[in-house]
Amino acid sequence: MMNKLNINQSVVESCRKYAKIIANDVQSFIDQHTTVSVERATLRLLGVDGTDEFQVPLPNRIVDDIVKNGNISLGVSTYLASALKSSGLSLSDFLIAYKNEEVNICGHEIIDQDATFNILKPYYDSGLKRILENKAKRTDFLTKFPREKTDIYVIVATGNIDEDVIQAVSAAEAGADIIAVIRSTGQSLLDYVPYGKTTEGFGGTFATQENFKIMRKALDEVSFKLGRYIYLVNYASGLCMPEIAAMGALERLDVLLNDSMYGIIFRDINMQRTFVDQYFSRLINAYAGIIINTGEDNYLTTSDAVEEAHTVTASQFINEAFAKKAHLPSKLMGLGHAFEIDPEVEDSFLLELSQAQLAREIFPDAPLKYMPPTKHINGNIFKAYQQNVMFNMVTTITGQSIHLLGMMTEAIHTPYLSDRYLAIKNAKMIQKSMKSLGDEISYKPEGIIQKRAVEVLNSAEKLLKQIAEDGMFNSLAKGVFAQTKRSENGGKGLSGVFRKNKNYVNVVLEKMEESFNEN
Amino acid sequence: MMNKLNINQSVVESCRKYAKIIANDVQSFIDQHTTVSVERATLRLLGVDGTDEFQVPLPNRIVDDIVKNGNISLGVSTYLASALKSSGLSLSDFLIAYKNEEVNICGHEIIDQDATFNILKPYYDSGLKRILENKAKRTDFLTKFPREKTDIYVIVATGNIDEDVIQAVSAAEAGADIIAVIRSTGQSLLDYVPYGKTTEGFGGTFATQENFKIMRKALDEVSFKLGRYIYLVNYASGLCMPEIAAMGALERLDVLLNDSMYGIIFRDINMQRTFVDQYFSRLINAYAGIIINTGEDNYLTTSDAVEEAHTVTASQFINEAFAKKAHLPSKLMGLGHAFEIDPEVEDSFLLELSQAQLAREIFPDAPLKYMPPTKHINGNIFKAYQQNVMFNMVTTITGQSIHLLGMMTEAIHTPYLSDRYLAIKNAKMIQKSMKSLGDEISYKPEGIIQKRAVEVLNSAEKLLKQIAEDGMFNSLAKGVFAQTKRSENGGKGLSGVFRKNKNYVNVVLEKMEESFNEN
Amino acid sequence: MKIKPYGDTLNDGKVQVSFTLPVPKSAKGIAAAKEIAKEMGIIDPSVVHTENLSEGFSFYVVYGSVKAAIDFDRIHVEEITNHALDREEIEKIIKDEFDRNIVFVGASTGTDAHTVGIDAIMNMKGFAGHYGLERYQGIDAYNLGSQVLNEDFIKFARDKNADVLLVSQTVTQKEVHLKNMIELVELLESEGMRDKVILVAGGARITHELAKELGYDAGFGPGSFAEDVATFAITELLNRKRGENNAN
Amino acid sequence: MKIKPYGDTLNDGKVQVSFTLPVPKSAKGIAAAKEIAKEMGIIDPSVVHTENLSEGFSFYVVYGSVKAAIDFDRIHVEEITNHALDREEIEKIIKDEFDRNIVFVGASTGTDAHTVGIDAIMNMKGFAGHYGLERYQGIDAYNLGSQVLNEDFIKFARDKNADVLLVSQTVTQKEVHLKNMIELVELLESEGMRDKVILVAGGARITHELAKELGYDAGFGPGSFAEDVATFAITELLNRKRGENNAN
Ligand code: B12
Ligand code: B12
Ligand SMILES: Cc1ncc(COP(=O)(O)O)c(C=O)c1O
Ligand SMILES: Cc1ncc(COP(=O)(O)O)c(C=O)c1O
Repeated sequence: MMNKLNINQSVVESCRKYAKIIANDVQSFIDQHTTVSVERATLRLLGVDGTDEFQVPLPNRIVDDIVKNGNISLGVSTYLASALKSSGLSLSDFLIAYKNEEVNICGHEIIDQDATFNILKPYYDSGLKRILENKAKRTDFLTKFPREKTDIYVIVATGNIDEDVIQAVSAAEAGADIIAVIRSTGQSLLDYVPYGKTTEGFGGTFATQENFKIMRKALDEVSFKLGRYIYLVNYASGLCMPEIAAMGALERLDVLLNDSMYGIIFRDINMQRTFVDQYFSRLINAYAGIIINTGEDNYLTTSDAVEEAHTVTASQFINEAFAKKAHLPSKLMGLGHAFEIDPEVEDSFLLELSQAQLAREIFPDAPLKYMPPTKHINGNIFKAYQQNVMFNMVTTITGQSIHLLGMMTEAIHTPYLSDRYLAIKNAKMIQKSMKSLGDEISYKPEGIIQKRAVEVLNSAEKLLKQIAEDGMFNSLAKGVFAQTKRSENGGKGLSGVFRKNKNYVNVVLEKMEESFNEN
Repeated sequence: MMNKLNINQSVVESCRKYAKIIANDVQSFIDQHTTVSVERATLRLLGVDGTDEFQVPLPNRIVDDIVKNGNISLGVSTYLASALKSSGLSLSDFLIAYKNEEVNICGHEIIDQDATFNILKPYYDSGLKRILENKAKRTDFLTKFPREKTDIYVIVATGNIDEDVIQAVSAAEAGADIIAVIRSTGQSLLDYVPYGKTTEGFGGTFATQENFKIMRKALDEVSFKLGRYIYLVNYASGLCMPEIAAMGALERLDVLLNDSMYGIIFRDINMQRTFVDQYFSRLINAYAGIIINTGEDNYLTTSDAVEEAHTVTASQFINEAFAKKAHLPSKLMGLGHAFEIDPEVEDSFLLELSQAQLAREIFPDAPLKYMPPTKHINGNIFKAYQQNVMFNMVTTITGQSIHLLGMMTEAIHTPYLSDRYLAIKNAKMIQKSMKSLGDEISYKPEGIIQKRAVEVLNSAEKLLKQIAEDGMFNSLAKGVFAQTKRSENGGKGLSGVFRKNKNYVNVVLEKMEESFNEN
Repeated sequence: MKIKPYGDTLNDGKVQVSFTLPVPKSAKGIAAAKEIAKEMGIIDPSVVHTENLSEGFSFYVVYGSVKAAIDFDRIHVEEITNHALDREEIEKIIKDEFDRNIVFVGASTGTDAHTVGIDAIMNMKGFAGHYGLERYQGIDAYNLGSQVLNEDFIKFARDKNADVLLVSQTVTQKEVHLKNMIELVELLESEGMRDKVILVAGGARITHELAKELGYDAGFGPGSFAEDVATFAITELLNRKRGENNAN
Repeated sequence: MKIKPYGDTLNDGKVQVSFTLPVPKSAKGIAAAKEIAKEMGIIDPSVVHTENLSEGFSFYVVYGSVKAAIDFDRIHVEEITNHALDREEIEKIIKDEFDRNIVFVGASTGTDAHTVGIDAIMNMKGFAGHYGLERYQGIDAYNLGSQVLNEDFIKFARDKNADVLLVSQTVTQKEVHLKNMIELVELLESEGMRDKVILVAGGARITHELAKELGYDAGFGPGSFAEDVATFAITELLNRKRGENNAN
């Protein structure tokens, strides 16, 4: 194994040990709870889709109905199965009747778990099958078109899915390997997923299943044309995390932003809600073979990147521990970090190199997601272009996996077509002209680079120990990450969290867990 | 001593040995010859300046007069002393009378060497004194304002000295340490130096003594203001190489472009002329404490930088050997090299790093002049800005001394004010953020970087051996540098070369040589 | 004084322009780029670079001289404060001139989740070595964080009897900030609170000009610090107080 | 088809502009920058950056939308050749159609010392994998190198009975290339040689349009190769030959 930094493996092990304690503790909470979004995601995976006449998505209408008129703690699976059984209708017929208010979801005789599985079998079988087919299709693509070590990742964010397609295809032609469609600014706080194709958004395009489909189709076409499989990314974190994961699995997204804490810290979403949601969404991703991306990079956009570097490392360990709980293998753990030190700091490049190398060595098999400078970018587009050169160098030297390109117009607007193109050319030039540099150089023993890595790792260990002692909920209340304090019962979405009844059933979740436990 | 490349010192010594053979051989030719420009420079250092009514500079008029009506092989010193003696006039009175055609320079009784020295003593004393005073003033400045390891060098080139001053002062304020005033395109082929202040030029400003003075004054002012001594640079190479050196010494230039072969290769100036001229001009520079810059970088603008890298190294050894002959200490030898490999070449950055480090290790005490990418720059200013980042990195990592900044508009125009400013900010960011990087990293034994250095050095040795065997003149005829072939009797300016008479005197040259031999 | 852009000679008018055209790279594309540059008032534009971005799109870099000369003396900008007081001065004024603490309420409003800007102004720690309002004696500073709905913002301000409202807006795409900022003014007016508070906006794309236009008292862009906004607010409060006193 | 610059939405007209103003950074400077942008037809320009370059000079980066829409179909450019022949084809035409070698004489003329461009076209080795004219059978290529005076150039061409003259011009500052290129045409005319040769110019800033304007038969810019100029010259020679035959 690579050990350019001379880090002490026993400290790494100790970090993992604390992270496991932290995750175990939260997981026992998770296992006892469900959320409206978990239930809606379950409905989606059973094949419930579409909206009612008021544009309310059916999964929302059904779950809200149960919350109001039934006992959601039993799980929507129970209610749906009961209703199907008692009405004798097929799912599709039931949904039509339900929309027409000819049948209810509640008020039927509640059936037991086994009966629920029995009745819903055709539906979850078909949902799970579709996901596995998508996974197989991705594997096919990847076999046909093997990838390089580092994937170039760019975003599109026009607000209009048709325009996004143009931009995405253009980026792919210019050399991008991964396209992320950024969401409209407000979406993560909506407690439903908008429906259908959309052409209006603010600073991003609504994540809808139809939009996923449209973009996937366009990217598949260009993938064939270029002989390179273009990954499609969207953002899960938010009030609908598991639903977006479900949609992503159904429409063959390849990567999902899916942090265990991002929503809590950066969107003030309730922590109970987020922890429960992240588990199911990650389970879906694990099942679908979707890479998750975590959001540690965001910490450094809020806090100082020199002082708070260790919080990134600590959080990576925690995200890893949660991901393991959700059965994600290392190769799907796109842990995040970022190049965010003020370039005015003397030897800042060395510190960045150290941190990036540290992440690489601690998580050798993870497809690390490395984020570009953003905070210390201003409207001087030439300077920004330079900062991106330096970032691209660290990426190349330390062999990061998912290389999210910086834009020279970062401080100005979401990228124009040419911004993205120039960013790709920038990265490509570094990749090519410095191809073997990482392999050629070694770092001075106990020099600035090595010392920094040791320091960051030790501080991370200390922080993890403290969090393990205090517990995750209390630690978030203390503001350990991004200096943002959140309370256990504060934030959005708490009212959508429910303690599971002992008769709770979630047919999809259980089938997925089962499939992992078989292996 | 630094040995990051594991180079074999015995090969370096062998290169020096061949270079010495080459230079010795040419020096014996040099010692037997003088040129019109050497003689005119001598006049200038004796205090002859100004033009006649037809704008012909007096040094030209006098030397041409002697060529036509006397025997220039005796040296202009002989003629001037003889005329002063026989006319009984002081130099200034003589010049007035001469301009008025009241006295001749020829036709007087030719006096001997001792008498020549006697009569010209007040004039060369005063010229040499002024040079030494300038040197002392520079030393003062440098003591008051010590320099960093790497000097940032930019050019101004508006064609108008007043506009140049604005640009130069602006650049100094932005952080430049060295300002070069580029010459007008045609000037190097003029066999005289234009006189007085000028405000029109093509792609550069005429090098005149008055322009030197104007710029020196402006830079001294800004030096005081900023607490940083700003070096002034001009270009000697051309048909008037020694005269420009003389003017530079009189006006306290700090650096002169002064290659032993540039004029031959790139301006098709006759090689006999150039070799004789370069000796005297470098002697003046040595006396005045002026750093010379050599032009090996130019080879790579014409030839391929991967294939012809060794010609740069070989030429550096030759330039060093010639410089030693002219009494230049290592600390005044600004040997040139450049970052000119096509960035599309895989691992090109490693090759550049290797070459720059090689130069640094072979010439540890020389203030190496490192030139930016130019050839593979196109009108994509963002790409160019990136290439300059990469160049700036190599400069910083390998600790080059004179850092000639690349411009993002290299392929478009001579720099605008903002181009220069942005270039300086680019370099400064690298210098600061990568300050200790060179010290922190080491290169893989027998890796790409080390291997390349060994290869280049070995090829340079082979080439030097060949040149030593063939002789310099024949080698230039073969086109060893920049794939440009020049013949011994071709090119411009041959008619200005003369074999010295055994009674030849050059009071300035001899006094200068004497001063070095004393030490 | 008439001024023009400056390349390397006074009044040469040199500018650099770049853009993309929705056509493939071609001689026609270059000619079109030149036309556009001419329409922009560039004399003799030089298309120094063109490159295909992808099928159907090409990129152009253009240099040239603009005709436009601006009469610099004629330009009048209303600068918010020509001279910011420092923290001690501000604290002293509050102590001397007011018999109570001044209440600032700030937030990143609407769907905007960017807090770094408003934090820079308000948080104890401040920004780039300039302490934030929370550190000021005599100031009660409430920072509500991000994604605060205008309704909630106003409610809080009313509860705290706020003197100064600080609104941060970072996301400006599709003019979402305008919509949100105007809505706030309307709500304040309908609540009869507009005249009772000093209403200040800030953010990377906010200018004083824009803020005034939208009915705010001031707008602060990049590089603003707590003392800038505090100076403005205190001066304005003083003026209003004196105005009231005079009116009595 | 009307086209406009493209940022992230068709016809949004987005352009990027940067320039320096001879005034210190200030709110007034920003306002002036905005004015200039408006004069350039930019609607609602956004000065996204300003910075002092030195005392008395400040730099601006501006983004915005231009009004100008260009009718792309209306643009007509005379392209030299829409399709260059390859070396073998050219050699075959010479062999088949002419009973002699075609003589090309090239140089970087005037004070211009840049040879890489003309070398790229003429030298055996060529450029970027495209062989130069010296390598072509049926072509006699004479490359006189750099800083060749127009007089010397013409004299040599006359001596060799040149069919095609290749002039390379790289330095364009203060329009020095125009002066030099025009002088050559005048000299050729006064020597009665203009109609007897195909006169071609090339260089980084040379366009076909410009060359035609100056009285040349063609102009070649960056990215030209030997086959481009040979195709043009041979085609033109053929046309002239046929023209003469017809006239007879
Ligand atoms: C950090 C950051 C984030 C962080 C925010 C973390 C946090 N806790 O705030 C995270 C990662 C969460 C984030 C998310 C998003 N971001 Co963001 N983000 C940035 C970034 C990199 C820096 C902003 C910043 O902190 N600047 C530093 C502060 C100190 O500067 P400032 O805000 O200008 O504040 C100063 C002044 O303006 C003024 N000021 C500011 N507010 C106020 C208020 C008052 C009253 C006063 C007096 C003064 C004042 O004083 C401050 C100090 O001088 C910028 C790009 C950039 N480099 O500018 C993008 C940027 C602002 N983000 C952008 C976008 C689009 C988003 C997203 C919408 C993307 C998406 N679709 O997911 C999301 C969602 C955010 C949302 N819902 O609003 C765009 C906005 C484009 C536009 N013009 O509309 C930008 C420009 C990036 C880009 N090019 O796309 N972002
Ligand atoms: C290499 C170079 C040099 C070398 C030249 C070496 C040599 N043997 O030629 C050296 C170092 C000697 C040099 C010196 C100078 N240079 Co110079 N140089 C360059 C540089 C870096 C590259 C030019 C080049 O070789 N390009 C590669 C070739 C292949 O491209 P090309 O010339 O465009 O040729 C192609 C086409 O245009 C076309 N073509 C060209 N000629 C012809 C002719 C015909 C008939 C046809 C069909 C086609 C054709 O085909 C070619 C292949 O596709 C440019 C900057 C740049 N990156 O462009 C500056 C540049 C051209 N130089 C410049 C200047 C000012 C100078 C100097 C005057 C500076 C000075 N004051 O000292 C000197 C003096 C030169 C003089 N008296 O002319 C400026 C010109 C500015 C302007 N627009 O006027 C430039 C743009 C740099 C700058 N930004 O200041 N230079
Ligand atoms: C992990 C993670 N999830 C989601 C997002 C985006 O979330 P939103 O749509 O709420 O802006 C980000 C932002 O960069 C992120 O890092
Ligand atoms: C050593 C040397 N001398 C002189 C010059 C400039 O000479 P000229 O004025 O002839 O262009 C250069 C060009 O870069 C050079 O490298």
